Amino acid sequence: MDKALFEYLLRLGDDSLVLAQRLCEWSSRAPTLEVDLSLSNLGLDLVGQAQLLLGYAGEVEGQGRDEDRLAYHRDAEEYRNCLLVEQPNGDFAQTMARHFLFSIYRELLLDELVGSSDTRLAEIAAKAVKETRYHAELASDWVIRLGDGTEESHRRMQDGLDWFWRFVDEMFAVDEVERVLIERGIAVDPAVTREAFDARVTQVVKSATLEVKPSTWPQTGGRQGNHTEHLSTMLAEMQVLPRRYPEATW
Amino acid sequence: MDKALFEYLLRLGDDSLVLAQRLCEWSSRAPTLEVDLSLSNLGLDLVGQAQLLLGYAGEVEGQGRDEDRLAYHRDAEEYRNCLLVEQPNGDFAQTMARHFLFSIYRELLLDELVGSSDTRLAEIAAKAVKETRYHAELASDWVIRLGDGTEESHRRMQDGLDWFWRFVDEMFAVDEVERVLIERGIAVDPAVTREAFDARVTQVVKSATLEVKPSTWPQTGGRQGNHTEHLSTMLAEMQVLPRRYPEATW
Amino acid sequence: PQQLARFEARVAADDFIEPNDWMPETYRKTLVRQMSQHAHSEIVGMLPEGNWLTRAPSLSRKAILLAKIQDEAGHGLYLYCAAETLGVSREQMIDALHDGSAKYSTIFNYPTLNWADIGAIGWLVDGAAIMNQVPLQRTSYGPYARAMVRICKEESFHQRQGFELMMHMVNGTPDQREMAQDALNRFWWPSLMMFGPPDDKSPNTERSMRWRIKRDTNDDLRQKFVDATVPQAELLGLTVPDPNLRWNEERGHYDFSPIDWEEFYAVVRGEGPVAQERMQARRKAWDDGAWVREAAASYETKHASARIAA
Amino acid sequence: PQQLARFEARVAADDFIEPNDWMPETYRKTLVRQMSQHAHSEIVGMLPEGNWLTRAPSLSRKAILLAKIQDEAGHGLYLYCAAETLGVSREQMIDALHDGSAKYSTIFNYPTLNWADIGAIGWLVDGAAIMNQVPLQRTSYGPYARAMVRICKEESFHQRQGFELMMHMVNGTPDQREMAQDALNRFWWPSLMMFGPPDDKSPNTERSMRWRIKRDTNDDLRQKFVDATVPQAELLGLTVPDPNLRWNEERGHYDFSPIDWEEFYAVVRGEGPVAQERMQARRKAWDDGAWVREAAASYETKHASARIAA
Repeated sequence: MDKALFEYLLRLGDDSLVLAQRLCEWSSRAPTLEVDLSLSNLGLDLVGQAQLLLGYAGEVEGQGRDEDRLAYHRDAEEYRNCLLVEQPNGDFAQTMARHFLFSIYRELLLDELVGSSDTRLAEIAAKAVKETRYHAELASDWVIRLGDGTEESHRRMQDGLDWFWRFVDEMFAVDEVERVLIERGIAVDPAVTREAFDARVTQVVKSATLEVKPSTWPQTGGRQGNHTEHLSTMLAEMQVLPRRYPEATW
Repeated sequence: MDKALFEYLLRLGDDSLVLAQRLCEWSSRAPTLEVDLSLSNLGLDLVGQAQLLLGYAGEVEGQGRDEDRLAYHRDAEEYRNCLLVEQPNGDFAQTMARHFLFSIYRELLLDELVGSSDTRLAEIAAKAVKETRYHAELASDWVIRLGDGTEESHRRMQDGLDWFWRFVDEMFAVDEVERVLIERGIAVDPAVTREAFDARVTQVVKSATLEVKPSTWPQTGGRQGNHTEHLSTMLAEMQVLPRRYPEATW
Repeated sequence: PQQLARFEARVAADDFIEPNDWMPETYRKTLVRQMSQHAHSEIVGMLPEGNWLTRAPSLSRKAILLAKIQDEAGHGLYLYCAAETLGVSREQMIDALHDGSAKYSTIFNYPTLNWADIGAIGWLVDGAAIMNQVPLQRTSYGPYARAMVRICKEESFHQRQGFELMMHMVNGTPDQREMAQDALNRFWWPSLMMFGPPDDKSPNTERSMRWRIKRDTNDDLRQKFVDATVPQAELLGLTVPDPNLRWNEERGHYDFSPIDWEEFYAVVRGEGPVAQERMQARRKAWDDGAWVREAAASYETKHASARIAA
Repeated sequence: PQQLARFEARVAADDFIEPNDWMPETYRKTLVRQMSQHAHSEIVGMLPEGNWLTRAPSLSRKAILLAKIQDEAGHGLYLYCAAETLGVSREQMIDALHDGSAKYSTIFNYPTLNWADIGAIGWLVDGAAIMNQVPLQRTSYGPYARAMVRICKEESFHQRQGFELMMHMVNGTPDQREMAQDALNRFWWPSLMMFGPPDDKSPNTERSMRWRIKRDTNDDLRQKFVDATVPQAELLGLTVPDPNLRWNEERGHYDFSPIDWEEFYAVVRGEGPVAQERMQARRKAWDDGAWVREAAASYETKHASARIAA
C-alpha cells in the first residue's frame, strides 16, 4: 500500500470530519435561523468531503476499512487533523475566526490539488474547492461584519483571531510524509500558498478594522497524532454508538 | 437471586454514582478554593457510597459483576437513579439546589435504612447517613447564604429551586419493587419521610428568604430506566475507557 | 358584511386569499396563531433531533440528519415569512414563543433517548405532520398554501428516511431491534396526540374548516394516521403499544384505546418531560446570539449610510 | 545593617524566621514570589488531572484522583495562607496569576492526552516536586517550612500512587503499555525542566541558598531526579526518551542529553501547548464565581451587623 498517500488522505479527511463535528455542535444554537442554515451547509459540505477522502484512504490502505470504520474506530492519537479544527467552538466570533483561517488555507490548497497527479484526489479536490471557496467567503463576510459591527463584536472577533492564530503555522508545515508526495506530484507544498494566505487574511482583517497579532510559539503536532486535550473528548461522544455496538451496522 | 433487592441497591447506588460524576465536573471550576475542596468532599463520599452499594448489588446478583462492571458496562436505560441527580450542574446555585433537595431526601431515607432487616444494607446506611447529614447541612447553608446574599444570588437560587422542583416527587414514589421490599422490612417507604422533608426544606427556604413553587406535573421514570436526555451523554464520557478497552483492568 | 360575504364566497370557491386582500380579523388572527405555532414547532423540533447529531453512528446518517434538521430550519423560515405577510414580525412571534404565550407541537416536549428515536421521529412524527399538512396545501391563504407545498414534499422525504432507518434497526442486532421497539413505545401515544384534542373539545374546528384553514377534523386525521401506520409497524415487526388495537371490519378502521388527555393538556401547558429544557435551549440560543444580531444590524446601518453618502 | 547581620546569623543557624520578625525586603519579596508561584502551580496543576476525572476508568481510580486533586487544592490553600503572613492578600496573588505577571510550573502547560498521563504526573511530576520540596521543609521561613512538611508527606503518597498506576498499565494490555510509554515520552523532558534553568542562568541561586529559601542548585536536583527515576523506568520496563542516557561510572551519575532551553523559556513566557487554555480555565472559574463570592460576603456583612445590633 501507498502509506504516504494513505496518511495524506487521512490528514485531509480528518480536517473535514473534525471541523464538521464541531459545526454539528452549533445545531439549534445559532444567533438566527439564517445562520443556523448556513452553518449546516458548511457542515454538510465537510461531512461529504470527509466521506470521499476517508473512503479513498480506506481503498488505498486496502485493509477493508471504509470511511465509517476510519471515522469511528480510530483513537485520538490516530487522527491526523490539524489542531485548529479540533478547538472548541467558543462564541460565534471564535467559530468564524476558526472557519475563516481554515477555509482560506484549505481553498488555496485544494486549488493546487486540482492539478494533483493522483486523478482521484484531483477529482475530489475539484469538487471540494468550490464548496470551500464559498466557506471562505462566508467566513470572511462574518469576520468583516463582526469586526466592523459593534464595539462588543469587534472585541470578540479580535479575541477570536488572537485565540486561534497560534494554530496557523501548523497548516503550512511539511514533514517527510508530505515531502515524498510533493516530489511525486501528488501532494501540494502548502508553503507555496502561504503568501497568498497571508495576503487574503490581511486584506479581510483590514476591512474588518482588526489586526493580526502573530504568536511567537506556534502549536503543532496534530498531523503526527499529538493533539490537544479537546479531541479525545470530542471523539468519546462522536464514536459512542459504533464503539458500544461494534457488531452493528447503521 | 433476590431481584428486588438487586434493583433497590442499584437505585441507591446509581443515585450516588451519578451525582458524584456531576460533582466531578466541578473540579477546578468552583468559585473559591474552599468550595472546590468541599465539592470534592461531597464527591468522594458519594463515590464511596456507590462502591459499597453497587458492590453489594453485584454480590446479590451473583453473576460476577462487581461495582466497576455495574458502573461502566450498563447503558442509560439500565441505570436506576432518580432524574434529579442526572440533571446538569448549571450554575453554582443550581448545583446547590440539586444537592440540597437530594441530600435531605437521602439523609431521611438513610436514617430509616439504618434499621433495615438486611444487616449489610443497614451497615452501609449507618456509614452513609453521617456523610449525608453533612451534605444536607452544607447545601442548606449555601441555599441560605445565596438566597439571603445579593439580589443576583437570590434570583439565581430561586431559579435553581424552581428548576429542580419538578424532580422532587419522583424520589418519594414507590413502585412494586420497593413495595415488596418494604413489606420484608428491607427497604423504607420514602413516603414516611415526606413530611419531614417538606418541613426541613420549608424551614431552610424560609431562612433563605426564598419560596417553594410546586410544579403541577412532576417528572418521573428514572427508577424504571426512563431518563432524561442528559444521562446518556454523561455515560458516554464516563464509560469511554472501559467500553473502548473491554479487556483491560485499571 | 358585504366584504365578508365576498370573502367567504371566494374561500368556498377554493380561491386563494392574498396578503393585500381584505380578510376578517379573526381569520387573520387564527392564521397567525396557526402559522406561527407551526413555525415554532419546526424550530423547537430541531432540538430533539439535534440531541443525536454529534452521536450519529455513521457519516451518511450524520449527513442525512444534519440535512433534515436544516430542512426544518428552512421550514421555520418559510412559515415565519408567510406569517409576516399578515402583519406580524418574526421577532414578535419569537418573543411569544419564548415567553410561553405561543405554543408548539407537544411532541417535541418528549426526550430522544436512543438512536432509533431519530427513525421514530421521521416515521411517526413526520408521518403525522404530513397527515395534518397535506390538506393545507389547499388552504385558503395563498402564502401559507404555497409554503406547505414545498414543506410537504420535504416532509414526506423525511418520513421515508425515518422508516428506512427503523427498517435498518429492526434488521440489525438484537440491541438495535430493542431500541426500535423502545422508540415506538415512547413515541406512539405522543404521535397520536399531535392531531390535537378530540373533535368535541375543539370548538373552532367548524369555523376553521369553513375558512379552509383546516380541512379535516382532528379525529378524522388521527384515525387516518392509525390506519396508515399500523400496517407499517407490522411490516417492521414491531408491536404498537396498545393492547386494544385491532382492525374493526365493520368500521373499516382500526380501533384503539382512548388517549390520556390529561397528559396531553399538561404537555400543552408546558409540563412535558423536557418542555422546560426545550424553552431554555431556545432562549439561550437567542440570548447568546443577541450581540451577533446587533453587530450585523450595526454593520448594515453603517454601510448603508456610507453607500448613501457616496 | 545590624538587623540584617542578626537576621543572617539566625538563618545561618537554621533558626526559623516568623511573620513578625524583621526580614530584608528582598527576602520577603523573593519568598512571596516563590510561595505564590508554588501555590499557583498547585491550583493550575489541578487542571491537567481534572481533564481525566470524569473519564477515570474505575470507581477506585476516580476516588484516588479526586482525592489527589483535592489535596492539591489544599496545598494551594496552605501556601496562599502562608504567603499571606508576608503581607500580600490571596486576591492580589490570584490577580497576578490571571494577568500573567505571576508564574507557575511550566509542566502544567502540557496537555494530558491519555489515562497513563495521570500515572506519569504522579510518578514524574510529583516526584520532581518532592525533590524540590523536601529541602524546603527546612527552609528559613517558618510558615513556609511548616506548610512544606505537610505537603511533602502528601506528595510522596501521590508519587507512589502514580508509580503504582504506571505499574498497573505496563502490566496490562498492549494498549495500556503503549499509553504508559507514550506518557513517559511526553512528560520526561518537561519534568526535567521543572527544576528550572541551569545553574549558570540562575543568578539568584547563591543568595537564595544563603537565605535558606533554596537549599540545592537546580542542576543538582535535576541530576538527583534523573538518578532516582531512571531505575524506576527500568523497573516499569519503559524506555526513557533520551538516546544519550547512560550511567557514568566515573561521576556516579547518569549522563543525559542537553535540555531544549528554548522550549523551556517559551513555556515560561506562557507559550506552552495549553498555556492559554489553562489561564482561560482559571479566569473563567474565577469570573463565573464572582457572584457567589459577593453573595457570601454580603450575607456575612448582613448577619455580622445583625449580630452586633442584637
